[in-house]
Amino acid sequence: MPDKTNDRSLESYRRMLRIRHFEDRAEAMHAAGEIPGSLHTYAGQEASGVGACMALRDDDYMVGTHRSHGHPIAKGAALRPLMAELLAKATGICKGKGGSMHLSDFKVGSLGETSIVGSGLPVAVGAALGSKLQGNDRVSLCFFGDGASNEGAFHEACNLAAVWTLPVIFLCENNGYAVSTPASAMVSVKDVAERAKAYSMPSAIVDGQDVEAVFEAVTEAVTRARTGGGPTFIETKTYRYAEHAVNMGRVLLDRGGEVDEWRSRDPITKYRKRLVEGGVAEATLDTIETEVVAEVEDAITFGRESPYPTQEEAFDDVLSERLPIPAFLTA
Amino acid sequence: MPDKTNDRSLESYRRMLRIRHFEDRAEAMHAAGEIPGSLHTYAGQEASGVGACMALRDDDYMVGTHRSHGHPIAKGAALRPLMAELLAKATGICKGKGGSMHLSDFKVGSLGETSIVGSGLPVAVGAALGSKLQGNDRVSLCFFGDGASNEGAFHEACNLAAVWTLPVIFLCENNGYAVSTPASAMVSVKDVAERAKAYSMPSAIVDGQDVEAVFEAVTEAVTRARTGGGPTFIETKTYRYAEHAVNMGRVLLDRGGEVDEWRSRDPITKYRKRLVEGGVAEATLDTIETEVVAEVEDAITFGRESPYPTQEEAFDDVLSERLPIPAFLTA
Amino acid sequence: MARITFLEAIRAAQLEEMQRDDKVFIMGEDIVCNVFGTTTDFVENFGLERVRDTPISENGFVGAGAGAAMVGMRPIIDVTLSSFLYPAMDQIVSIIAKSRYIYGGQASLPLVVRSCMFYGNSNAAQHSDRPYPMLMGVPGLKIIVPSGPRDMKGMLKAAIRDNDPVFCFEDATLWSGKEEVPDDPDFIVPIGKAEVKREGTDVSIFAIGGAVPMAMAAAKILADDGISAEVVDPRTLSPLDREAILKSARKTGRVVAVDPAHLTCSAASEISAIVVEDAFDTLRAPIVRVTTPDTHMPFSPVIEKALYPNKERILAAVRKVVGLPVPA
Amino acid sequence: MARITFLEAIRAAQLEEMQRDDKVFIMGEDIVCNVFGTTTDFVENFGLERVRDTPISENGFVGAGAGAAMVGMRPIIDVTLSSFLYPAMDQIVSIIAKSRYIYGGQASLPLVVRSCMFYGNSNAAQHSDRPYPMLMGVPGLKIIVPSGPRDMKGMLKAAIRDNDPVFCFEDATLWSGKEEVPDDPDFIVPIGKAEVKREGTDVSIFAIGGAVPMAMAAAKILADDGISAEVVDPRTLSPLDREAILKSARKTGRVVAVDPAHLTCSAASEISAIVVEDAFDTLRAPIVRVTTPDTHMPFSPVIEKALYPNKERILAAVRKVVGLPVPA
Ligand SMILES: Cc1ncc(C[n+]2csc(CCOP(=O)(O)OP(=O)(O)O)c2C)c(N)n1
Ligand SMILES: Cc1ncc(C[n+]2csc(CCOP(=O)(O)OP(=O)(O)O)c2C)c(N)n1
Ligand SMILES: [Mg+2]
Ligand SMILES: [Mg+2]
Repeated sequence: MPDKTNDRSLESYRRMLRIRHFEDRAEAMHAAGEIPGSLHTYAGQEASGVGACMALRDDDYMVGTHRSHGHPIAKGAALRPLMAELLAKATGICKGKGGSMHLSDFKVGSLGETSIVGSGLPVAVGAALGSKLQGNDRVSLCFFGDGASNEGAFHEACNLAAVWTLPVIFLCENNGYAVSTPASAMVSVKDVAERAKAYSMPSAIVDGQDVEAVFEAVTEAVTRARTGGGPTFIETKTYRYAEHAVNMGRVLLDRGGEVDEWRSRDPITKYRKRLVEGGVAEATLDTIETEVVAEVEDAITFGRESPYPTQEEAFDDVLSERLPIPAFLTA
Repeated sequence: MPDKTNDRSLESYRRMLRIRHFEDRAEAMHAAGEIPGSLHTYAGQEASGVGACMALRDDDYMVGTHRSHGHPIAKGAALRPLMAELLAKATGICKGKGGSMHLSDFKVGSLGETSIVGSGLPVAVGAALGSKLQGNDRVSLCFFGDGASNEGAFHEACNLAAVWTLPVIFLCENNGYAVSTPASAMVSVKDVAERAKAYSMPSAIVDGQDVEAVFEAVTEAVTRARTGGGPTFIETKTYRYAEHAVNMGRVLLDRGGEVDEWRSRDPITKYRKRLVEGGVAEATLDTIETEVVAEVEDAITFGRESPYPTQEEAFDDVLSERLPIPAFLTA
Repeated sequence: MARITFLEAIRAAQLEEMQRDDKVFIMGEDIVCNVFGTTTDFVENFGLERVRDTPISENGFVGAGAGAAMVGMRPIIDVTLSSFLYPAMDQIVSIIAKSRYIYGGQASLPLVVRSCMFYGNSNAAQHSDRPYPMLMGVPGLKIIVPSGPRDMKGMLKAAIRDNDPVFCFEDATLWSGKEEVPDDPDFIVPIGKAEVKREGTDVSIFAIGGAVPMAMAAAKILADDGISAEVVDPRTLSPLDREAILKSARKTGRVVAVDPAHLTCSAASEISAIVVEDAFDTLRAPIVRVTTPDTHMPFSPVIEKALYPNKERILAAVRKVVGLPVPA
Repeated sequence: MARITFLEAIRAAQLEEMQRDDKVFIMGEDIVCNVFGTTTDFVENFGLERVRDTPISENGFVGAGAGAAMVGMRPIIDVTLSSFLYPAMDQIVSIIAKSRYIYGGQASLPLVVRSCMFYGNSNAAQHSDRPYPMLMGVPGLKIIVPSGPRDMKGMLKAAIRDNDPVFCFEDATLWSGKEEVPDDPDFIVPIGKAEVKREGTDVSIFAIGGAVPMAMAAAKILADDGISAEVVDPRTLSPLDREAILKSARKTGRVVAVDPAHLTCSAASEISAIVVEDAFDTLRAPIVRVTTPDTHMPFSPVIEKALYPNKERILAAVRKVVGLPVPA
């Protein structure tokens, strides 16, 4: 393994681990009542997010979904502001106003995880249009789910990107379900990637549990996009281990042995094995894990010690100037 | 030609002529200031509408667009209420409340010509769902344009029809343009019918100037739909001779020799030739034309002699009971 | 009579109407798995044709509901949360509201769109909408916002039987509240009629949805202070029961309008405008609106909760209009 | 100074701002062919990248405008007619209005959505909307409704320079009206400021968009009758200039609010509610709203025209609030 690849491999491993540990802790904190609202975990899908984002430059754009923890971490976001956000603190990446469904770090090109299904797709296309109009070579990648591919916004975004030859990568994370409904019942094609044909768009289907495979497919798409070749559609076949969101036991379908089967192909375990087989020392990987655990704990401490937003901050960021505070709150 | 076919042929010819004469007169009346509002003519596309509707039963459903004159006539609507509608009269098919973009005769299964691009597609799917739930075998056909295939509503409707195996025929009338923009610039596939693949839907591309070809393709789709085989996508390649709508000279692009070329394949002239070659007497066809002309003139007279709606009628049909008339109108 | 929750009332209304009329069916995202508990045992009772999961295609399936209604069905369309109505807005305004009119009465759209207003739960701006005022200015729609299990059941049943499109906004803050609700399968609460939930003489509090219990609680406290507050629940926001609103306003001469929606162009604004237009002569004080201010709903619970109407704000508003000092 | 039409004012504003700032671009359906005349010679001046035809995908290209704005562009998004905003409502409410907030200020959305209100022309219910009140209750959006060429140019330029999303509703009944408009490329009419279009002492007429010239004409006639009417054009509907509204209402004590939108939850309702809430003590008469009633717009011109506000209805409303007999 050449050095560059090795760096990338270790960084991929680190980012996947970051997501996993970050979410494991977040789930526990949610169960303990420390984190309010809903929580949609990404566990099982880490290779998809990380493989894709590792193929992007730091200044490339990325847009995501309600399942919002994995994407910004994959894009390189620092953990402290993300954890502080989950804890609803003023130091959160969204100042405590976005929460679990909206972790987005604009500094690393993470332009918004939006919780209205499908709504990120036009935004990603617009960011790519911005690149084109500004004459730079930044590309724009949009994550979305199998369920989202049934929204009108998906269709309009794909067609726009295609007719305008925009540098967009449509990355469909097909985890087999939208809340309780299987993709097989709701999406009228076997592979969502079939839909690329409706836009004359090149497409690829990759094993979403294999971070290298995702990286390679996205790298090809990025090259195409950066050199004026227009959009690409990539479908990663992946899986979420947990229910749709925490406390949605009612819709935790009996997925039979499916969960176990997917767990046996866990992207992190698999990749660790591969790295070790490729000659990376176990100790190196252990060190990374130790560092990640420390990083997550540090983020938790930071979040816990941070202040909550003040009531006035509810009136900030509606427009570019703070709104007047209503009398009933100042009395 | 067997008798049945012959009946159908003559009826096809009659309906195409009805549309042509109806619109020629309507255009003149609009120019003379007799018809208010906008007017989107269907001239050039008659074979598409008539071929499709002749494949339907009277009790099948049909939904259309802003280019609304051709479809209901093709489906068998009487001309008097249609012309009275254009003339904004109380005897109009929509009581003078819909106008040129909304000629729809529910009696013949014409369930609405809707002028918001793409908005008829979900409605047609819903009508088909109604058939399925009621256990009858009525099918539902939806006309829409090349431009409409870029709306999110199109995508959602197609997927719904596919996953629910509904008796729907998606009939895309590709006339090459959406107002001023060519389909080649705005639709990201060469043939709109390519998009059927995104829904695992069988599809066909037919010469929209050939009423028999359209009839055959739609007949196959109707059989599939009626027997539980689900939706079909049909694209008719057709052309509108006129500008997008009357008085839109500004957007009458220089379409070069295109118009002449298409006129040379005029669906009515072509079909007349074919019928004559097939043994139909010229006199028979002349009689039909004379009858159609008389029918159109009768409709005009009816419309002209009909009363306008009263002011109170503006408050009818908002809900199933008439709204109270505001004081400023009763004073 | 049985003491049931708001959610159970929804289920009961749907169940009874689906049993009564086989033209009624229900569709929406994750209906089959019964996320909120309003379709418990429905699949067993009615099968997967009439209890229908949809893809995530709000515009598509709301429009399909319209089409099905036009051919004689009576769909209940469940749009899980009110924030998901926006993708369907075109079918709502252009098709559902306008089809009967634009086709001169040829089309009938007997359908119900149910949608829950899920706010106050740290679900942030994209999931916390209360958008009924948006639809109040759209002719052709009826809009109901029931404030308790009894009205919920009776009005939803009325909505399902109604021949016009009815939007039913369900305030999730009321979900677990219980009330005695008639079992009579023909128990109906008519659409278009406000209800005086408590009689009073000094001030009229018009309250909507989740604000009704707050207004009732405030009225109780005010009674101890010697202020007789009338609490009126419009229940139907479109068409508004103007007569009932004006009657109460004329009786008390003082009005407070409480509305969980945003201030501007709210139902509270409309009620205020109606009163000052048609009951000015009897009006003795400014009309005070108690609403959610025009900001988005933040995730952080420490700053979200105080934004909505609450009992204290209602008390302050009443004290203001009756001329009592408002404690700081 | 040049005497130009409303449409020419739109063109001039766009032209000047696109010349000034290469981050500004325009997109929409049939922009290149210049249907209404607001982009004459734009392709020649700016090329097809910055003057961009879109597919018929309102939600898609409105959202693409949002994305482009987030990465530093300043799009002008032309949504031909206001009735075509509904398909884009999800991107408008969930993305454009909420992104700055939900991401804690990380996102900036300096964009303009222009949309024409094309009513009174026999284009029937699906093409005649005036839906600005729908958006007035959505925090995070600015809304302008200019009433003449001068304001149109000055406010559109202000909108393009604004760092927040601005919705510009253009009343097509004003299209051909002419006015002297400054040529100065830095002529700006600030967003958020109402204008007293005519001073008066007896009654305040608040008028919006196409209603402003009617209100001016009415005021002239009223002057002959000895009634001094003040005409106030809010111009910006979000945020409303509360101070200016209250100032005029307090001065005259009598208010008529004229609004081409439907009655219920209209801007007129909001103005009325503001006045009765905060200027009650000076109010001497009911506040009368002159709006379009809550019915759809019919195609037939013989019944469409009378539904909108007009001079006669304004005169009748003023006579009512000043206590003169209203002629039958
Ligand atoms: C417009 C809209 N409709 C419905 C929802 C509720 N909802 C949230 S996530 C979700 C499922 C999304 O499925 P998919 O796109 O496959 O993403 P996944 O959750 O599997 O990652 C649904 C229906 C929503 N947030 N937005
Ligand atoms: C949602 C919406 N957007 C835009 C328009 C304006 N408009 C009317 S017809 C039309 C073009 C439609 O093109 P196509 O679907 O190809 O139908 P055609 O006119 O060619 O029959 C447009 C853009 C509209 N009516 N509705
Ligand atoms: Mg999924
Ligand atoms: Mg076309």
